[in-house]
Amino acid sequence: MQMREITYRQALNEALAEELARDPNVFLMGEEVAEYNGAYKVSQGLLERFGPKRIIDTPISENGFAGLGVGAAMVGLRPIIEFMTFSFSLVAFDQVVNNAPNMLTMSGGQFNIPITFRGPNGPAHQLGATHSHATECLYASVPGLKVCTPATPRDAKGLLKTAVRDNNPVLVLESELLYSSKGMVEPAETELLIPLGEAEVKREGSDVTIVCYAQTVALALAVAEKLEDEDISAEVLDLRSIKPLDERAIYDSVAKTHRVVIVEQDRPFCGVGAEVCYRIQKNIFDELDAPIGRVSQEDVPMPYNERLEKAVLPNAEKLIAAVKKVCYA
Amino acid sequence: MQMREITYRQALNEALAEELARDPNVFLMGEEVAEYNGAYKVSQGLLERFGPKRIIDTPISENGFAGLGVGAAMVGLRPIIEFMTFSFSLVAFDQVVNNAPNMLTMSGGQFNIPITFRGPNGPAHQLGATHSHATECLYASVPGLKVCTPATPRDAKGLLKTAVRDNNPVLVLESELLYSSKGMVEPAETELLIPLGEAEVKREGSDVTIVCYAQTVALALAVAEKLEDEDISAEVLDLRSIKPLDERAIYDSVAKTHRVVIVEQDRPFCGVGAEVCYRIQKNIFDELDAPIGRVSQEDVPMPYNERLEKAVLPNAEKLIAAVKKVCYA
Amino acid sequence: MQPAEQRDEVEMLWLMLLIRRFEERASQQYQAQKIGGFCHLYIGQEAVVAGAIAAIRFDDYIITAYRDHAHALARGTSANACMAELFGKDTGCSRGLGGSMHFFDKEHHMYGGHAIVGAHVPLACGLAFACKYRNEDRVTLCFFGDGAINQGAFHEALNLAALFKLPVIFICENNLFAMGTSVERSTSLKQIVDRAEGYDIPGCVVDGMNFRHVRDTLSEVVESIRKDPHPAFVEVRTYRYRGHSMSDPASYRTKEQLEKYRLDDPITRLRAQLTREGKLTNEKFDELDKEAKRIALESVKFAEQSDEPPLEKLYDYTYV
Amino acid sequence: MQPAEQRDEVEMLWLMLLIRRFEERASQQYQAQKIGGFCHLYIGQEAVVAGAIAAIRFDDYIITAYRDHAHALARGTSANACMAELFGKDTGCSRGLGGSMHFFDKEHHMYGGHAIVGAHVPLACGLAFACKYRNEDRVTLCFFGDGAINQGAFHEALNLAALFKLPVIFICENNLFAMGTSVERSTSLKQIVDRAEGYDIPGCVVDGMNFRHVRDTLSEVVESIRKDPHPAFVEVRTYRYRGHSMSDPASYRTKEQLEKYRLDDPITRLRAQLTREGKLTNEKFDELDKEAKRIALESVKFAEQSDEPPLEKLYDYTYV
Ligand SMILES: Cc1ncc(C[n+]2csc(CCOP(=O)(O)OP(=O)(O)O)c2C)c(N)n1
Ligand SMILES: Cc1ncc(C[n+]2csc(CCOP(=O)(O)OP(=O)(O)O)c2C)c(N)n1
Ligand SMILES: [Mg+2]
Ligand SMILES: [Mg+2]
Repeated sequence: MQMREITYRQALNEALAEELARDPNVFLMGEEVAEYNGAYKVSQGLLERFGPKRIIDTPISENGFAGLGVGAAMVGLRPIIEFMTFSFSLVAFDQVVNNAPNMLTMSGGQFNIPITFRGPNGPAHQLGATHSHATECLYASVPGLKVCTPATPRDAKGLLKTAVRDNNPVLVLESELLYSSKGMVEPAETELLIPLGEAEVKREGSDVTIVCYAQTVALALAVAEKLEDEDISAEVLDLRSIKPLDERAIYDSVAKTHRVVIVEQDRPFCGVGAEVCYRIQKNIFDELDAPIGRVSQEDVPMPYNERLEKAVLPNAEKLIAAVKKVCYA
Repeated sequence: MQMREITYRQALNEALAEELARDPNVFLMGEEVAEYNGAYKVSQGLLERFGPKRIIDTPISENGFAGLGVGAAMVGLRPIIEFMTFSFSLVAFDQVVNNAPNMLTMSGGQFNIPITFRGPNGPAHQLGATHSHATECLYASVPGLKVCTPATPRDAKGLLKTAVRDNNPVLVLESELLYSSKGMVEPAETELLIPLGEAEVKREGSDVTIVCYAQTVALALAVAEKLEDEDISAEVLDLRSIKPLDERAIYDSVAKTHRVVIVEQDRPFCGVGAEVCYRIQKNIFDELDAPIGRVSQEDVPMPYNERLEKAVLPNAEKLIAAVKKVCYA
Repeated sequence: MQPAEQRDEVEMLWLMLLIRRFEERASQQYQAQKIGGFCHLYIGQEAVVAGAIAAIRFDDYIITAYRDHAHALARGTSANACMAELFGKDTGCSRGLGGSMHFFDKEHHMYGGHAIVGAHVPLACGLAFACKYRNEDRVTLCFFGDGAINQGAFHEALNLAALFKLPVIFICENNLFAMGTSVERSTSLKQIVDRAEGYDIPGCVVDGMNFRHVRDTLSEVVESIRKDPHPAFVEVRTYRYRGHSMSDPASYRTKEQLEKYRLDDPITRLRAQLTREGKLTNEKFDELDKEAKRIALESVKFAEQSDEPPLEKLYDYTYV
Repeated sequence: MQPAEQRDEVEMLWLMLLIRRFEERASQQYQAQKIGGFCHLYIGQEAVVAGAIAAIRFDDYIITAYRDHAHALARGTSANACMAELFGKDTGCSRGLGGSMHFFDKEHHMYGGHAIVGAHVPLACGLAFACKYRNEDRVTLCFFGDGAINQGAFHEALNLAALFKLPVIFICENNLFAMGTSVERSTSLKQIVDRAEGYDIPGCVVDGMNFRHVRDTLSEVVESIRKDPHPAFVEVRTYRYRGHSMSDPASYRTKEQLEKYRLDDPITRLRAQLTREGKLTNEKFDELDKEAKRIALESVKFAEQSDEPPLEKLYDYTYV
């Protein structure tokens, strides 16, 4: 099987095209997804190929079209709802956290909701406080939703395709900063499905586990390289899915390294890192040789100024310091 | 100073009345707060006393009137916005998490937002999945907000009064199930202000710390009594505020007991318990003689059936089991 | 499928009786604490759902808010399944997991039972969207209260429906109050139906105490939509005799107002019409009422005797 | 305070020039990567904000969306503070923390600069509510785009404003597009202004390429509101010459359409009017334009030379 190098954007585009071609119940809806080919060009060419019945532009009514998607899913369509960014999903919050995930329970099992919500999530570059929300912890906290956060083109394609086929509501949290990044992916004809709830060791190591996802994967890999120089062998574990969470993979790695740092793109308070930490200490306390470290955003609204924005975000310096702290603890 | 026994509802009512009387910039707005005297009668008598200019009924437009409150706060009014329940705040989520807390940063310090959002939060009794949201972890995760969760009439009065005087957005998460509960409170004329960010030891103990808040405080106290019979001395620490979090009080207690169980009314995933756990293990790892335990809701949408609802919620049995687990670890 | 004109009026009268008797029993059982949570009764508004149902086909879709017992019964959900749901039993229409506010019945095309005000209006657009997507000529009826029209979700949904020409009828059950808030205090309009103009959606007003008026108007609207899909808005003027929910004494309205509407009772009115026209005798009416009462009473027994949803299934309804 | 009629038209022409020259510089600096994030230019729409400002008092309130540079300049925020904000500098109108989409200037009653579409419309109600609460006769001007009228927040705000009779003017800057979506594809109405009817809010349409038309119409509306507080809705027909943001090639519209509007340029038009009436010479115009260019250029120097917000202050803006 000949792998090819494609962008994260292209990988998503392929996933959409393949699922649209496979199943006539799948449609894509959102702001600027059709005629404009997507604000970030993820849906490039889809209108031309699948027509306006299945690639649908909407007004700026996130709550309305998210809800429309949930309703359509009640009767068996498989909507893919694009949020131009997940910062804008906050105006549709009720539809995403109430109608999508509760319907199955409230109807006593009659209505499952096979919907995919997707779009870029998390801080991009100098977009300011309203446009930089990392929503993974908000959504992962809600029972009934699934949340995944692909970091590479291959994961982007494989997770999005799986999400569309899942019979539950799934959020695919992409990343604007990754859209143009490249990576090796199986040929277009191959059915690339990556299960939700499977983390991946992106780099093996023996001294410390760095748990990461989405934007922080590349950071973790770069830091792991640097740490080699100081004779610290870091294992980089990419969660890929936040919910379901691959506890097994986490415990296996920690049982090997006995030290953990979580590096996340969201806010610290009640974030993904906190949850991962709880589970590790709860279930393999005795494996831990040091307290678990965490590198998150600073707990402040995102400033526009570039230097301050950098200071808010996780970075190599902070991650290295955190790793060293757990290693020399 | 002669303490009196009053209900949690009455305590909130007094707090509102006192702050309305003290400062003409304070007003109360929400659904049914005026002519109906509040869906849960918290605002009983306020319309009569303060008139329709300051006690204001609204249509069912949470996003609209929450935003109206934020705008009024930009120019120095001090709105108290009642959500009939915080489950309904989810349709106003964007106003609460974007406009209220980001304004100060985005304006470079020009606009602080002295607003209070209040109302019952968390599961009540058989209200089903849409009406049982515990929102504390969602809101505490957002920088710029403050979140408190009074468990007793005294805390309800003292925290609400403090919230109204705070120059930042504060959420006072009350509890429907506590409205009719009673407790001792200072006389009405006394200025009862309880600072945000101060936990309270509601019961002293030496073997284990039970961290709790809101609805779980009474549960923790009851369990602590029962545990006496088994010679386990439990300290009950009521967080009172989720954000700011009183880390000092937590560490002091844990340094004494070396064992912790967190019992929370919200969902487990990225919940308050996860955050508290992260901080304890991070900062006083060596004090811990056992992994930290956590009792939360089960991670499922809330079912209507009473027996299933009980099975989802934290209860004495689960808490006792968790305490025993950390004690005999 | 029966065309609308031919839905038997006596049958529809019987449906209205069933709804009323069922809810009277529900009220009683709520007071006896056999039913938990919130419980909102429809008594007084029966002609709205009965008239609407008489105007559509069985395979059309309906969706409503939390005041939903009547909608399920009208759709054909059994009184047993409805009462069992209120009791939180496994035999309930939502297996005891939904409760009064969250009735669902897929088989009978009843898509809920939704308790966040206004939040189901976009769902209705989704149902209608699916029909159009599949080239089906079904219509979707979306019921909501006068209070719901001030929610953002309502607004976004109406605009989407108009823009996408969705076959959905927005039926505002204007019972003059949203809890204790009268329409004048919640909406800036003289007439609710005028709001439809803001979306170029055709609208009309119907007397909700008159079964025939509801049915006939809706039949026309349905016919027009089946020919050429588009949304429509119907403001139905009606009244609830009881408080907003079981815990509401409804002291915000006058005895006179209530009496006025009681005199205009939809059941009495249809009965009188049918009797006058020789289609119904007093004996037949009494028989119908007795039957409705019997079914309502039996539903209580059924509910009492049903099993609760098993504890082991607690985790079975979060994901499929 | 100067009554509206007397705001000097030459001064207002100069303001429009300043806005245009400032944004041309901003565009250039953005391309030179001195400015980060998103950046939305107002070029072509200058007569809207200039006309509106000419109709109000200094102590009235204004609030707008993310296409906000012009609104700050019109309010009196210095070009230096505006450019410094784009550069993310501590001397910026939001101390470099807000950026292009989040301009604020309390001193000049400019209440932002808001980047979530529609979400500032309820804030405008809050500003107006406060004025009424304090018995002040200020009006609040709330600017937003044609895309914003399909948001739930917009709807809830308009109903609240009408119900509470708030002194707020909703100014829809209809530039025919929301990003790449034309108004016909986003709104089910023939005319945007008709949506105001759905709230019983008086509305009117204004030619946004004509400074005098904007000013005169708004002056009347403002006068009526000062006498007796109420909301009003003004649809202003205008056009943006540039793409939605700096990264948008705007290929969704025709060259012809753009040319048509360019020929109707608001600056050229006001200039011609004033020249015809003998109130402006070509020399004076050139002088004004030179001055506008100088100020714009200087603002770049100022921004370049300003300090960044200090790192130590990172935590100072989360809570007071
Ligand atoms: C978003 C939201 N806000 C508030 C509530 C609480 N609530 C439930 S019903 C209701 C009144 C609704 O009135 P209306 O729409 O007229 O329907 P009716 O009860 O008259 O049938 C309110 C305020 C809710 N369920 N959802
Ligand atoms: C809730 C929300 N959804 C989407 C966006 C992304 N977005 C920013 S501007 C814009 C178009 C707005 O168009 P319009 O209101 O007409 O204003 P204009 O840009 O023409 O001035 C969109 C979709 C956003 N900022 N907020
Ligand atoms: Mg009503
Ligand atoms: Mg526009």
